[in-house]
Amino acid sequence: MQELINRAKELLDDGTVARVLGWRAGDLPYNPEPAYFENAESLKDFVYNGFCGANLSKYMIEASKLEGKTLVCLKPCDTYSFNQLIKEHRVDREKAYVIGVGCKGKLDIEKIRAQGIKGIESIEGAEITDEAETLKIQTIYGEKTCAYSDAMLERCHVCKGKEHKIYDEQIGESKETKDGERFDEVSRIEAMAPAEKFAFFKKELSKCIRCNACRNVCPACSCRKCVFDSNKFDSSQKANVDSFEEKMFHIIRAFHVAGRCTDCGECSRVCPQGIPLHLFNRKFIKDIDELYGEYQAGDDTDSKAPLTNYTFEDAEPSIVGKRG
Amino acid sequence: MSSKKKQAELIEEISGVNPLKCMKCGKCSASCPSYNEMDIKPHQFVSYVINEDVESLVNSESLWKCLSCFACVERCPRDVKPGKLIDAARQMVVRQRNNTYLSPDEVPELLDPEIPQQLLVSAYRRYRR
Amino acid sequence: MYKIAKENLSALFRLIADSQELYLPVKTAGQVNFAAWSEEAEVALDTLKSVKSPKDAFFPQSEGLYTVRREGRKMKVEPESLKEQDFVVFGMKACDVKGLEVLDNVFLSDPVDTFYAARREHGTIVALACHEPEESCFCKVFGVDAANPAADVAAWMIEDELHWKALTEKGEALTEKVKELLSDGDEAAVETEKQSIHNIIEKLPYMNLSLDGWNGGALSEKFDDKLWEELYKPCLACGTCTFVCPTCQCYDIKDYDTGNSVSRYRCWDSCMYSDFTMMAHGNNRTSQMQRFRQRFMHKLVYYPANNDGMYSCVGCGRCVEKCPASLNIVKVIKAFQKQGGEK
Amino acid sequence: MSIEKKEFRPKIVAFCCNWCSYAGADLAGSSRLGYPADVKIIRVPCSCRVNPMFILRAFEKGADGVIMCGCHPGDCHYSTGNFYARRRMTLLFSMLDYIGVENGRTRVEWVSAAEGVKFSDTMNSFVEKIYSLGENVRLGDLRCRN
Amino acid sequence: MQRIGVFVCHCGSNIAATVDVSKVAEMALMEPGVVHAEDYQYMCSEAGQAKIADAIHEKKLTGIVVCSCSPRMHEATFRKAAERAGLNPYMVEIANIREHCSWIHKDMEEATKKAVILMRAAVAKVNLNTPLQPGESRVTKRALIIGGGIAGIQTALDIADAGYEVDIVEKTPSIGGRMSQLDKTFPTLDCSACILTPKMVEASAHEKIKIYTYSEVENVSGFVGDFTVDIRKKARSVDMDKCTGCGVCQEKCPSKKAPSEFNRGLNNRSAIYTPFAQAIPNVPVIDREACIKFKTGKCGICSKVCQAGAIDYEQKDEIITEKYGAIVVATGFDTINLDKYDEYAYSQSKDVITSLELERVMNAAGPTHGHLERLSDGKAPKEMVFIQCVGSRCSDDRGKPYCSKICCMYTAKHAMLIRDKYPDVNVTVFYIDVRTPGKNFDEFYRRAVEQYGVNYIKGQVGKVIPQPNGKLLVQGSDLLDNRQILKEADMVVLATAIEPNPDVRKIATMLTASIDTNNFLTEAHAKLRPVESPTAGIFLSGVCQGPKDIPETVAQAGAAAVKAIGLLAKDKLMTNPCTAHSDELLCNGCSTCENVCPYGAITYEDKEVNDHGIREVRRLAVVNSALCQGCGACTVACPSGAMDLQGFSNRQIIAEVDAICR
Repeated sequence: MQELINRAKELLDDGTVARVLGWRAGDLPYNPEPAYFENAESLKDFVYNGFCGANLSKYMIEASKLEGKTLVCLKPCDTYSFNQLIKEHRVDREKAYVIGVGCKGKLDIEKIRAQGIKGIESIEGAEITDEAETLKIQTIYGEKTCAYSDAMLERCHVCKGKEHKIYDEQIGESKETKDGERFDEVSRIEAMAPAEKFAFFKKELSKCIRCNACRNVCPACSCRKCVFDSNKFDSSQKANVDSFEEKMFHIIRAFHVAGRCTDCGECSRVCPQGIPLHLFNRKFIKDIDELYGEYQAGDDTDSKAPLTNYTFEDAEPSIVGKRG
Repeated sequence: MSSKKKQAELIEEISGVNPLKCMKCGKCSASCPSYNEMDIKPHQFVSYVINEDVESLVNSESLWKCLSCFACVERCPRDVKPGKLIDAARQMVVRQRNNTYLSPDEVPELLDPEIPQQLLVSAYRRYRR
Repeated sequence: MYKIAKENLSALFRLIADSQELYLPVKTAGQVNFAAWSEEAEVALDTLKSVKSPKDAFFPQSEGLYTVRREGRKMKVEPESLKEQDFVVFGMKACDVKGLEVLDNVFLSDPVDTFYAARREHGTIVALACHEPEESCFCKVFGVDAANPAADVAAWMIEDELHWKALTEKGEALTEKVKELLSDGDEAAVETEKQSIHNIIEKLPYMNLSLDGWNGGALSEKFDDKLWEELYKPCLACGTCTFVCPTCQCYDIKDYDTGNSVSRYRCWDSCMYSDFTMMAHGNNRTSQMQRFRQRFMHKLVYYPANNDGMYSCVGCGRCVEKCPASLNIVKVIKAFQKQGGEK
Repeated sequence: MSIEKKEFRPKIVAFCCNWCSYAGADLAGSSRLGYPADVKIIRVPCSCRVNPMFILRAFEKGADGVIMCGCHPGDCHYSTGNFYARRRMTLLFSMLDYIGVENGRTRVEWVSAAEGVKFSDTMNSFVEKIYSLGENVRLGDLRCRN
Repeated sequence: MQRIGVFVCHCGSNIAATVDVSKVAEMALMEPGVVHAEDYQYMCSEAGQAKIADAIHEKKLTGIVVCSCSPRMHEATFRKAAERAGLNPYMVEIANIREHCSWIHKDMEEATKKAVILMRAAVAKVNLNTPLQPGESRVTKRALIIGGGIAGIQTALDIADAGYEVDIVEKTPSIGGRMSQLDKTFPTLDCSACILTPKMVEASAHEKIKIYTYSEVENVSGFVGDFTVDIRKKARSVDMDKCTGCGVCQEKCPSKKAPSEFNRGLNNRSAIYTPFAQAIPNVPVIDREACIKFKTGKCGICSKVCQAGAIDYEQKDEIITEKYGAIVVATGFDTINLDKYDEYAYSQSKDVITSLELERVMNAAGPTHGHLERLSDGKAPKEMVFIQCVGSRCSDDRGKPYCSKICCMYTAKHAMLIRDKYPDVNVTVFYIDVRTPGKNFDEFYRRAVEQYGVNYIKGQVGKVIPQPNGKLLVQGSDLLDNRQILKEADMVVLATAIEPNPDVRKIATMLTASIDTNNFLTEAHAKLRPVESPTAGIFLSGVCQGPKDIPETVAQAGAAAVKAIGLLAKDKLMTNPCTAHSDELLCNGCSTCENVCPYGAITYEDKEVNDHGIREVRRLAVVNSALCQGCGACTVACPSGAMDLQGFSNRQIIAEVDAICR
């Protein structure tokens, strides 16, 4: 982290960048917030640790409008989103100085809480340079421990890899955290009977409070005004009525980002109700891979997206019933 | 449904051929090595099936004269495959004869140097699946 | 003072639910929220904070107001009926109860919101003291005593027994109804529990949060502060903070065309949303900074200005836990405090 | 809940492209090839005009089945429209199937202007399927039931 | 709020017999916005239209719903009627209660119910209709003809004679096409060159016609009336202005081993060549693949012998960009590849030839100087066999499913000519059917049989077996005699199926003209618009649209010309107003819509917008409404809903959905 701060200072000092987009230490051990730093002095609050899960690429939409370059810290998975935003002309590559930062898996405070750990005062082992496999957590109810990997976000267990897809320079080592297959859960649901599938999603989606956090955090949901906020489709409902609205919203949202979603997992990370929203996006990714050939959004900035492409021999929609 | 119609449909089912696709070009008869031995010529097979006269086809010389060389099948421009039709008629007879199929192990014993090479090749083609 | 053994709680719930609706913390797909009790429901009384606050029980996230039907070429308006049955909300925390006080000030003052009033009238609250408060809690800062919930019935979970004390007439009535299941409680044990809770509260990290300078009179000083320009930046403009908050009371009114009729309903709105208070001429808050500022100014300045200095934050800490960008009211207060210190 | 049992008459929306399928439906009409009156056709310029929002909207408002018809792939009046539509619908239907909505409620069929028979056959078989599935309870909005 | 009038047509009894039309009208009055409803016997009649006009005036209608037959039938009629009455034509919607209702349902109650719902959907849509104005686009008064065969030449001449400029782009070094390769033409047996050459000369001399030979269309953009076309003029290596066409270069060229395309590879030509003597332009090209100078750098003989100094080895391909108002496709045909028909021994014997090759053999300028001889040994044949339908009428993947149409006639022609010139040669034709619908066609065929003694045998040939003695054993069957035939022949001629020029797929893609499964260009309507492509401004001439003979080709060429002239004669075109439109305040500038637009109608511009007080420069999608054809692909691709289609807007379609589902 110190290396990152030093480099940021250098780049601020020599005028290469006008600001740094990173994370500011929070007032609790686990709540750093995305923040801009405009001078060397302010960087004293800069932090980069296991709780810096936020994908900063979406902030670059606004940062691209500012004067001068913005240094942005992107984890390997964030770089896919950044590429995708370049492809869609939503960020300006020239306005960004990308530092690919290392990552050893990001932590999910909810997973720590789920283990009954509460009253947290401090957490040791979340530092990015730490080799620690275990988090030591001091609470008002005594000291607790938690394996690092047990506290990791779901997305890190199916990590796309350590490679930064785009960067100006790289700082820090990354660690292999993948220990699961990302389509396993989707396959499990696919194998369910229709009634069971329906019950599963009904239960999950009935929790939705329409807070729009999933949409607002999503780097693919970069619309200035979402269709669900405009009256273009006469769809501007924002009530949760536990009947249709949530399904409509989540299906359409997943559809709108289909072929554009890089599977960065932010939607699931931010959902206050812990709805596994990535299951929608991954279903589309899995279908696209299976039907139209493997495609990873954000791998590059110029490939044709699956939904703006076609072949004469594409599968017919009836394949859905035939696959079983 | 009359038994005649049933038989004709059975032929179509076994052979997988739609006899109505035939445009009566005669290329099958032109290709057939057994043409002169046959009483019903390959291009006529189709009309026998269409006219639901499978009986005559079954009782014909042609039924056993066809070598299953499949020249007609290969060359038929309309995908009608008269060879498959006659083969289907033959299968019908075989099925009626109480499932007396030839098992593969019995084949070597039955081989006879006199058997025309073409028949052997045809047999392999016929039974390759 | 009564008590009931933990293993008899289901019998208690069954008994209450026999005659009225019962809402309590229920775990669904891994998350705890207030929901109607049923035999199958996984009741989660141990959970300190439900994701959404229980204000839902009195001010639902969406509720019908009236329905308009066409009869030939005429219109017929059918108003939604008000709540007529009694119901019990079980397991609210002191902060949530205080949150209702904030809502009362809004909805029960003139003009009275009849939907809300009817629910308040028919609702009986059994509040549970917070056995183990957590680091995100700061209710004490707003004068809430987590050990002493001020509801119809106050309850304490002490080891394997729930202690029960009716505080109001409604509470007494409910107690009467379920008396058969209750036995005499242990005042001393409750006092010990309260003391232990107070001890924990003193150790919480936010205990020393100072509200100096935040009051109804601070309007222009705070409104014009440059600090907002910095603070709002990580905000995603989602509605998480408002929708989990026990005191947020803004709603939107919308129409839903069912094909056969038009239902007018209201649903929670969030000041973080771009269409918040959208009017025919447009919106008077055009930037996210303005909307962000609105939320905190409302809680800490505008509301106190209109309600005798009462803040519309109760320190439940839900926003601290749930904000996707790790922003929250505490950080805002601290940022101003720090700036004040540096000046 | 009222217990009175009404005969189930499904609501079926058919999106037909102007150039092929709508004309195919016209041909079915002029050839007097019947299909159940439960089917109502909406004319769109091309199958690629059919937004998934329309399909979900139909279900929301109480449709029991939605079918989309377009020109055969390769014959699109706009040359490529139905190729995009094909991918969109495949993914959408797959998603609906994934969340447990009966797959038979959605269908895409390519019907040319000359295929009046196919149009009527398609509608007959689709309606039959919807009858066998019964009322759409999984996707409809409860508010639309009264 | 609209003021909508609903007009329910009885269509005699076509609708009224199954739909209670007065009930539909009565129910219409219940719908929001409807201020007038009536039913009438024939809404499309003059009296019916007058009723609409009266109601527009009296009730001050702003929108019209006609419940009648398919909009494909009378939408235009009612729109015009509304327009005459002063209403914007796009405020009219049709509820199709005939084809989609009365004609397919029997039960009156059920059909009436459905008609009411269809009416409601149309009313719901009209409530959201807005008046639309067609745009105007100008017409470039020049036509492009792709292909310089007889079809292209005839179309060019007809258009040019009407006074418009025409450019012909021809891929080969000379115009003339397939017809220039033919020896005689049926059924009159005229010499093909004698009737074609004057046309070629006329075209080349015409002041309005410009010919680009050895050139190809590289790129097409734009739309009806205003196409922009890039033409690649391939390097000829000969300066067309200097060359006198003396031919010395071709004589002296030492490289004479390149197969002659014109003679179907039956003999060779020099590396610098004109395809045939009457070529237009009479300027040779250097085949750089075959030229020694280009291959080794040494030689340069042609340059030395050229008195005019026309040889230019440095010449490069040149791209010419030109504007056109109309484009005529006349890309013609080729014979199919016979690799898959090994039973006819085409690849095994030089004496098995295609009919087109026989044309060259019979031609005085051909490889045998017009003598009928075997290409293997030069001997005169005694027995000739013609096999019909080689690759035509095939339902498998070896051939073509269609009838090539011209083979029966040209085979009769060949048989006749051979019997006439070489009476001692026996000619046998194996046929499946002899198809001779055409003026004097059957008479022509009968002459071959009756007068010239050509032996016609009904029955396809199964196999042609080359014999060790050089003869060809033809195994066929005579279906009428029910006997198999084994016939020794000296030459076998295959009536090979024809297929559209393989380049046509590429060209069709550039033009966004649709193409069928056999690569024939699709006409806008099989019966009523046979020479127009569904893509506006593209016309079809000759075999690119379907098999045809010369007279038919010339007739269609003229028809295509007339259609093109009809377009060029206009100064301005009205454009379809039902085009896509982007809402500037919602557009993200993400380019998704651009990626799915088949017409290249969407571009991006940096524009300043005022978004509720926020002024900023944004990258925004801009639709060129003249290019947009209104398919709507972009509207669905657009995630924010910024892109919408006028006349079929999101809200309109949703209103229809709602109306149907309620």
